[in-house]
Amino acid sequence: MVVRVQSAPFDPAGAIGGFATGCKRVGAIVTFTGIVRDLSGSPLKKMRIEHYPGMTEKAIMAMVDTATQRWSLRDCLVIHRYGDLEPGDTIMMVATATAHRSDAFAAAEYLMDYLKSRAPFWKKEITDQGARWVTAKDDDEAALGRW
Amino acid sequence: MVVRVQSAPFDPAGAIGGFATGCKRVGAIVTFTGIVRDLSGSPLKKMRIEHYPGMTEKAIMAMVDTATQRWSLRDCLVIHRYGDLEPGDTIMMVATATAHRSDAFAAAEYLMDYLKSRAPFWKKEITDQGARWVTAKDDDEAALGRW
Amino acid sequence: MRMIEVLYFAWLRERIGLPSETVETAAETVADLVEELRAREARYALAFSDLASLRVALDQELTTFDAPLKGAKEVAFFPPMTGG
Amino acid sequence: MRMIEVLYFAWLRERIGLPSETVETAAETVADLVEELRAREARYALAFSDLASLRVALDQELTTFDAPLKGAKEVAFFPPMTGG
Repeated sequence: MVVRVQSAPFDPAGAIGGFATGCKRVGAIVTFTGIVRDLSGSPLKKMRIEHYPGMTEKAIMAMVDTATQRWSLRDCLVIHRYGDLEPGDTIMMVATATAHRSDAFAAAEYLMDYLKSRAPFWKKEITDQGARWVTAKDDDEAALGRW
Repeated sequence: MVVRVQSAPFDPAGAIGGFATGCKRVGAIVTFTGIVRDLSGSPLKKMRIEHYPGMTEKAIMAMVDTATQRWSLRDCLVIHRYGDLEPGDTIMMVATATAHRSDAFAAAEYLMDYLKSRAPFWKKEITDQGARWVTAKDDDEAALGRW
Repeated sequence: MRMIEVLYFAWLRERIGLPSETVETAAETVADLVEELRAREARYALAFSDLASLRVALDQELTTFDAPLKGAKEVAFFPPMTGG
Repeated sequence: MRMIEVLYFAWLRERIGLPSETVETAAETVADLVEELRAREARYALAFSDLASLRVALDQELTTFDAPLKGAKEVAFFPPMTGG
């Protein structure tokens, strides 16, 4: 179980390859990769991600522990960046390894839902028109209800 | 949208990297990788996968078309092997790329459920005790009901 | 009477002992064709003894046993699929 | 009276104008501490005008505004998170 919170860019394919190589007696691996894209009307120049050092790692590790128990994870990797990112950059990734496919999917979706709304990150979009904080969506909060 | 049915081994991390590089204006990529593991009591020596050449590619492409419409896929990759595989070998992978994360997850799970029960592959487990055809699970058939 | 290519997969192929054969048939539906095959030899009768455990495709499209053969060139019989 | 480290993130940090400060407080609960902060200056009153749009963590654990401060060393205020 590895959690990395970093400003440095990373190569998701390389991280997935390393993760898969380290997994033994596993039948299913699910990965999610989140990428910066243009959400706003005016073209996005930067996505600035602020976080709460210390709490971020603890909060994510607690989610990973819950997922590990609940879906019998054999292994799990979470990488999340902070700092200034550009459109097309990878923001974060999650990888889950299990015996059965449905567990790998459920654990990855659970982690994504919780990372969205319970990990202390805040996104700010910077365009030619100025900067604005991304507001949390009601949908994202509601998504937690299914777990 | 790429569907590959092949006997040759492939590197899932490399395939994921190539897939991600080719995706433009995408916010979410989900991948599933299926790996041969010991399912039976006696140690598995080989997993032999038979398929129906021609129908396999058509059936998978039809699933990909349905998923593309339903979840607005920007891109999709399916690779499935046939022939003799050993424990630890990658059997198959699915990758979906979308604007929103929930679509990428749903499309990948849909494709997995349909590949399990509607793509013409048949698995045979070969152990020291002999060989046996893997039987389809009621759960796998039931999983189609949710779509 | 007309000719149709018949394919068998997985344990059905093993029980019948061949992967495919060209069959001369007067069958109107898949079920009629199965009856003709069953009547041939014991290994066919055994292989097709439980249709609930079999699936069928006409010209590479999944269908049901009551489907008409019409102009199909290829019919395939096999157990439930185990892909993924 | 005791000392507690107070952290602000995202737009709350921008409105208050600093990322953290050490505060001397007699507050029993998070809500009491918010009242003390609001009373300080207009920018605090403005920043904390709508608690429904804010979240709070005590010693890096999410909690609620009615939580007792007890021996907490660090309290953090921030808007709803937007990770992932």
